[in-house]
Amino acid sequence: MSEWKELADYFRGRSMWMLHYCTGCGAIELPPTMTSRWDMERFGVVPMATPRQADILLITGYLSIKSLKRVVYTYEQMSAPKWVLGFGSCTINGGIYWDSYSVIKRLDKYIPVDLYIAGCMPRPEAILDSFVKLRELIKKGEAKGYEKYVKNFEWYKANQDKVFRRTTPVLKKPEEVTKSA
Amino acid sequence: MELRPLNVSNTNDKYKTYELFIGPNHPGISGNFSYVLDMEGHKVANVTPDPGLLHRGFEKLMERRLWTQNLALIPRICVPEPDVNEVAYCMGVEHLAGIEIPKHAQYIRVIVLEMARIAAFLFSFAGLGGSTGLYTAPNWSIGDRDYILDLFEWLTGGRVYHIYQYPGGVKKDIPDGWLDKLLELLDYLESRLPEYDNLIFRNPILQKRTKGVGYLPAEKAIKNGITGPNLRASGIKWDIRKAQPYLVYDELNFDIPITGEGDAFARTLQRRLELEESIKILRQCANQIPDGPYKVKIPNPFQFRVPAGSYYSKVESSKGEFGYYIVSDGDVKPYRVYVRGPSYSVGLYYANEIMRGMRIEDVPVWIHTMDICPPDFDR
Amino acid sequence: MLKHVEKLRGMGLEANPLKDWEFEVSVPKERVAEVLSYLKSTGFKAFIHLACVDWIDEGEFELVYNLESYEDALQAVVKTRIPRNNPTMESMISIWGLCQVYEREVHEFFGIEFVGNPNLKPFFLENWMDIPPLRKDFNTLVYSEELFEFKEDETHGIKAPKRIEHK
Amino acid sequence: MMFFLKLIQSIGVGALSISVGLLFMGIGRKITARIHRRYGPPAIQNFIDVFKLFSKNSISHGFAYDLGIIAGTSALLAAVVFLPVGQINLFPANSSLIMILYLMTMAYLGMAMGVSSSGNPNATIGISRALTMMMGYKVPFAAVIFSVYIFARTGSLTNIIAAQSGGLLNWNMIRLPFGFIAAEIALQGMLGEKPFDMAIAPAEIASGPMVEMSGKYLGFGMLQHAVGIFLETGIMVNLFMGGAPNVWIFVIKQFELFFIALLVNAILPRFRVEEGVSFMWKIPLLLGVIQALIVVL
Amino acid sequence: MNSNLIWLVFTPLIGSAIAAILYNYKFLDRLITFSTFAITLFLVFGTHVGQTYSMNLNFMGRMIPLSWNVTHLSIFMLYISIVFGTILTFYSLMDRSRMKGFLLLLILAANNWIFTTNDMVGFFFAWELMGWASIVSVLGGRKERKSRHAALYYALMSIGGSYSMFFGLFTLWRLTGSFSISSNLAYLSSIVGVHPWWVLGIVSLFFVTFMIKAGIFPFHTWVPMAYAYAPDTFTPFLSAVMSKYGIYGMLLFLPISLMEKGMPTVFGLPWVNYIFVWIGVITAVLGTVLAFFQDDVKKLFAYSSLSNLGYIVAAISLFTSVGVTAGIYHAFNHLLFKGALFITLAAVISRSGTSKLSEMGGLWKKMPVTFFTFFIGIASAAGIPPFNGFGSKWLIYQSMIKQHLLFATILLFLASTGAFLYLFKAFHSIFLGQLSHNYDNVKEVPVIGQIVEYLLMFAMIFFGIQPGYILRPVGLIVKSVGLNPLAVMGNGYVTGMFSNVDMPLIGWSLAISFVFGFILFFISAKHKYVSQEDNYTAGQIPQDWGLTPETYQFSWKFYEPMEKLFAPFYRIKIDGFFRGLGDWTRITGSAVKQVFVGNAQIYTLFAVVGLIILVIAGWVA
Repeated sequence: MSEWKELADYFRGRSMWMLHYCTGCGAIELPPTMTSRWDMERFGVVPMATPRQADILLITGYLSIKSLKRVVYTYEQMSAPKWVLGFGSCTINGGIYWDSYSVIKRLDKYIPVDLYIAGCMPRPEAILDSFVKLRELIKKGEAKGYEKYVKNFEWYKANQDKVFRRTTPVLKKPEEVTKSA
Repeated sequence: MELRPLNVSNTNDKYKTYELFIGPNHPGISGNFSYVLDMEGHKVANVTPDPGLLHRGFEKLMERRLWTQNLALIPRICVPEPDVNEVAYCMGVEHLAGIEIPKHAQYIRVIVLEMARIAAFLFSFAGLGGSTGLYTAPNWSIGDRDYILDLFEWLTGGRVYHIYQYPGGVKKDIPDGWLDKLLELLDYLESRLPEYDNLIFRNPILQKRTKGVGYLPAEKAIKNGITGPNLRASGIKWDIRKAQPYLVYDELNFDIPITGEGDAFARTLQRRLELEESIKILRQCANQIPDGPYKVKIPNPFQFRVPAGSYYSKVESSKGEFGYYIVSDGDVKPYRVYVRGPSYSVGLYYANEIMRGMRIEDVPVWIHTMDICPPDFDR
Repeated sequence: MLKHVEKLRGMGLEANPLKDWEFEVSVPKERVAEVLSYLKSTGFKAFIHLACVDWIDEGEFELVYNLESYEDALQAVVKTRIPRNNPTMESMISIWGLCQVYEREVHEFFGIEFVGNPNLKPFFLENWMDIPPLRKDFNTLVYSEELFEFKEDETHGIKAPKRIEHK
Repeated sequence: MMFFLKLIQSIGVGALSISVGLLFMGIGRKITARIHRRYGPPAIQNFIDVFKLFSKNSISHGFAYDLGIIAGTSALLAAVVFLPVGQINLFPANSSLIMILYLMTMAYLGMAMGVSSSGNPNATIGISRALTMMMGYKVPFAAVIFSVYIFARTGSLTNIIAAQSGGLLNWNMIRLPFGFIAAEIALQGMLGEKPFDMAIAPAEIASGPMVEMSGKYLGFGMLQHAVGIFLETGIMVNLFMGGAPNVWIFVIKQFELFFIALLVNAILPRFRVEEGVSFMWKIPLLLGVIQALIVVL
Repeated sequence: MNSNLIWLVFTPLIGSAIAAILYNYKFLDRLITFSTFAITLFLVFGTHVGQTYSMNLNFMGRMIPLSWNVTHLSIFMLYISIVFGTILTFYSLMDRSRMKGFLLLLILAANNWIFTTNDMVGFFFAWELMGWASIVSVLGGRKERKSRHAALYYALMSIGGSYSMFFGLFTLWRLTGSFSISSNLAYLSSIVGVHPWWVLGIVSLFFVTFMIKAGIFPFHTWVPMAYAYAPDTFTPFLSAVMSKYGIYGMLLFLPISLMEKGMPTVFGLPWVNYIFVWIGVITAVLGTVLAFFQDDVKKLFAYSSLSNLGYIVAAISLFTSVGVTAGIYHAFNHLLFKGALFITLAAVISRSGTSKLSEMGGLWKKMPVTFFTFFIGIASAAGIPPFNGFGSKWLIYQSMIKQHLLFATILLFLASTGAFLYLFKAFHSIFLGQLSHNYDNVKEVPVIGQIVEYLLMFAMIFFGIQPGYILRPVGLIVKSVGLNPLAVMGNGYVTGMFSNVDMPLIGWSLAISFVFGFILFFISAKHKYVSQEDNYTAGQIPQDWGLTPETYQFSWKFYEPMEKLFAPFYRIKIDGFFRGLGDWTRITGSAVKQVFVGNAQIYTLFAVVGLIILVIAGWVA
């Protein structure tokens, strides 16, 4: 049985279908990665149209709250095994939008991220490198974000709900806030 | 959670219309943006744009940063063509602060702007190719765009976000040999143009798919605040570079081609013709660029106070008029910056009108030929 | 251009040229529609943008309408001020249908009511409950600290959610 | 005994059709990549993809969905055993061309049933387009079938191959040139290559019928496409290129046809659906009718 | 012994009388209808080819000889119609629609009479009885107003047909002095070489009647109205059985070969036959094209019936051995699959309460047996092997290609592909897609209905893979009209002109590949079932947009791009004349309605008018 798993993991690593969801400005580096200059199809990575078909969810940069809600929905529509690549520094700590009221700061509080690509924005080489790294992680059986999500679903859900389902204003007393700034 | 009422079209029969979501996670949309279409059969009955998926609160963040700190922030407003943001912002700041920048720097700015324009045009060909299924077009044009990005990298150190402009000039001078390389690249691009013509513009099926799609008459274009190549494709001869010249555009010799049919094909052709003009401008710049300083000295950023006042500075980008309305109260930070993106009126308002009755096939073609760039209205 | 400025001055308005092709005119709130229709009739057919500035110290919002004339290659900036404690404004959608989206945005970010605009539903923001974010008294840093807890420093491991008490 | 022999042979033909189809798809990706000025994936990429898909979890919208998707592949596999493949001709008495075409319709029906039971309008628009396009290419192909039936005085592929024996000049490709061109254009539509791939247009309807397919369902879809390529090019080889003395030559002939389809695919965008159909009803149908008239008169 | 032919007619009449008395006891009424059908079926078992019977009837002082004669064709038709009728009445035991049993039994009496009679008077009376009984049956539809219009229009067309037949019959009687069909046909055959135009004229008078009954172009206009607004359980009978009366009539007259002398031929066919082939082809294409855009499911299938009858007419008009075999075979197949489809439609409509395609969807979850019956039905109708529709379609193509009828063949292919399109449209809109919450409480049909559905499924598969059971009797018919029957080798083969098809082999091949498909399906990674709301919405959360299943279901204007394609078709307003006629009927009808209120009166009025016309015709004679 484990041989089967290994074999399956080998094939998964060689054929990673990516969901081309332009969540942020990093999406501008994806067309060069996909097309003739860098050609990620060499690695078996193909852009897919819908979450149903995809293995990788590439979060290409910052996520506004509105976007995050859709990303979480999309992520839950993908079927396991699935992986998330956090792309660019915005997914790590909010990047240049660290003080924005609209952009989330840490992606892995809301969905499990298997691999981060640092940089603003990462070059196509970095993206390709991340695919190779992810392949290795899959082969080693270390990229198990989707299992983590199932196991810690409540934690993730609580974090998500805190952002999505507010029923009271975040800043209760605007006067005080103004003074402290 | 707020429940939006369903937009049922004039048929008032919920069985006859159905919802189709174009975006955010859809190959047919450019960027993270969404149109919710009420469809009747294969035709669109009603459109609800759903922006804000890329909203970052730029205008708020800029009020919190120093005048020069903002330079790192603003390129991210329009991703396919970030340099127009930098130039427009710097021009606005310079106008308010009364700084006159040297000729050399002005030429460099024009070179950067025109290169960015070519890159954006190549990107828009890719969009058209992708939306009609001609996948050779994106592969070629984005591949060629990358040569421009290489030159940018050499010049500025960044492939996409250059952060190269600075109030008072540019950050550093042109490296040795860069201009020769630029001329070489222009020759290469020119040699590629016939191939694009054969692949895209002389392709009978592509002509069939784009001719007559999203017809935009001139009065409607003006009324709906449409600018740039889309306006010119409707037959209005309006280009800020000619009409209200900034930088050194009045010293350069170039034409404004007008196609005038106002449909999707004309809009693409318009970009193709303007691409040639941009190559012409770049050649002139590379040959005429005078020697001199590349910047004037400005004070320490922490001391850099811009006199109180307000100014609307605008730049002709590949998508239309890109403007920054900058208000200063004499502090080290801007008091208010308003960004006017060219896609705003097209993507959020005019879409409602034009998409009604449009076939679903034509929707992505329309989106891509209008070159709607969601980040510039989400900000 | 000067003839426009003269004409506007003749209407009893404060108008002054800014640049070769640009002039600004300050209009009281009630006369905005009149001035805009006048300008539209004299060639300023393109509506470029509507911006809002929050002058918190003066207790006023400033609305900036920006128009362009393609025939004469001119730009007109029409400014008006409305009180901050009762921010209502007449909607301009009868002059430019386009104003609908601009006004909707200003309504969302500044909380200005536009009388006559049929659709002022949330636009860019979803489920927003605090004061409109582009007002000067909205503090984005505190807001994001409260909501996103980005300062806590934990490793990639999963930890129990931290409770945040609103002060 | 006979039954088991035929059964094993049929499984062999089925396996051959799947492997050849997947290999063609892989080589096709490579060739397309070269036209795009790319390097392209390895030629066996599609095998990897299919294995991965079958090892991936998936979602389903109910048994109609399962049944439809399985029927899509199975019916094509059931049809492929009746196709003479080189020297392998399992049921020589039973290779009626129209029967094979109608059996293929079962596959379309199954696939269409599966994907539209998911209830996604994107998929349904795709199906609506695919069926409309089917009406486009079936009609010129009918004209071609007419000419071949009259010309060869038989409707069995076995006999049609036999009638073309004796060198290149006896091939229907040479004898019925207009019919061949018409069938070639119809083949482009049957294979679902551009400019007739409006059914799966990703930019418009998010890859159409495939929109809800995940994991093994997509794997079945891929197998169906592979068998479809084999079957459709195989019919063309038997109809116009005189079949083949052995499997290798058969596959090479199939690849020639597929290669032409690929080249056309790479340089053309897709039609609107009614434009595609009216194109089919103009040029190929005209050619087919001219051919039929030549044969009849 | 031979008198059982009389009983074939009288048993249903007696049953009808009893049913009419028990009209108010719904279940008893239906039970009697069913048992009468069953008894009649039993009587048919006792009938054999060559049976004859004759008697004289005293009518207004004139002795009218009535005679019966059982041929291969009539016994074939008797069997298929009565077996189907029995199944249908069994199904309608549980039905709540307003079909009237006594009328159906009247039609049954007429049915048996038409198929067995050998005299024209009997034929005419039976035809009239059948016509009027069916017209009144149509009146009981779900939408009263529309049914009334449909019935009026149908009645008008029927009256036209009756005149035509009456004049033909009368002319023949004047010529020969005999009412016997067989001797009259023999007479016509003998003089066709001498007076071809006379013969043609007389035959065409009859053909108009038959074409009206079968709904052949240009007399097809009543079909969609009557089928759509008839009671749901009557439509199967209307479509499956009653349309075949026209085909039966045509088959009676076709053996009068017009090829003999002096007649020009086209492609080796007498030009009259050639014209009829084209009429068939036009009907087939027209039915298909009109069916694309229907939203009323019964109308859609009405046009589908039209299209199939076009096939049959085109095939039998060739009058070659393959053509006639294919035609009769297709008539049987059409009876089976269209009967099955209309029965499932009756089930769906009675459960969902609507016949609009755009308002249904996703019903497979609620009605799985009906779903499978419908699936096999459309697979048969689309001619997919190994189901029963394939063999006959395949033979029809071959017979057409054999005659080198290029354009007709291409058009038939077009109609066949088009059939697949509209069938799938109906399939999708009813059973697939999103299930509206309105139908959350819909249940499968009761056990009786399910039994019938299983039976029909079995029949469609059985006659698909064992076509020999039908092709043999069809071969006898073909032989009896003087053509060479098609060779039938075993029960599983369909022997065509260009190639053979082994249907069980196809069945095996499909079954085995399905087994492999299922094995692959179950050994590969697991799947989970999700609700229909969990669907790709491009990342948008559907609840935020107030999405409900019916607003995520695409079935309205399903083939919209084709409207553009077929725009030239619609410019030819062939239906305009008939639509005008229909309007005129409606106006007259409403004028009449002001005098006579109610259904029965209108029927009486038309009966009286028809009778008066008949009497006047008698005086003139």
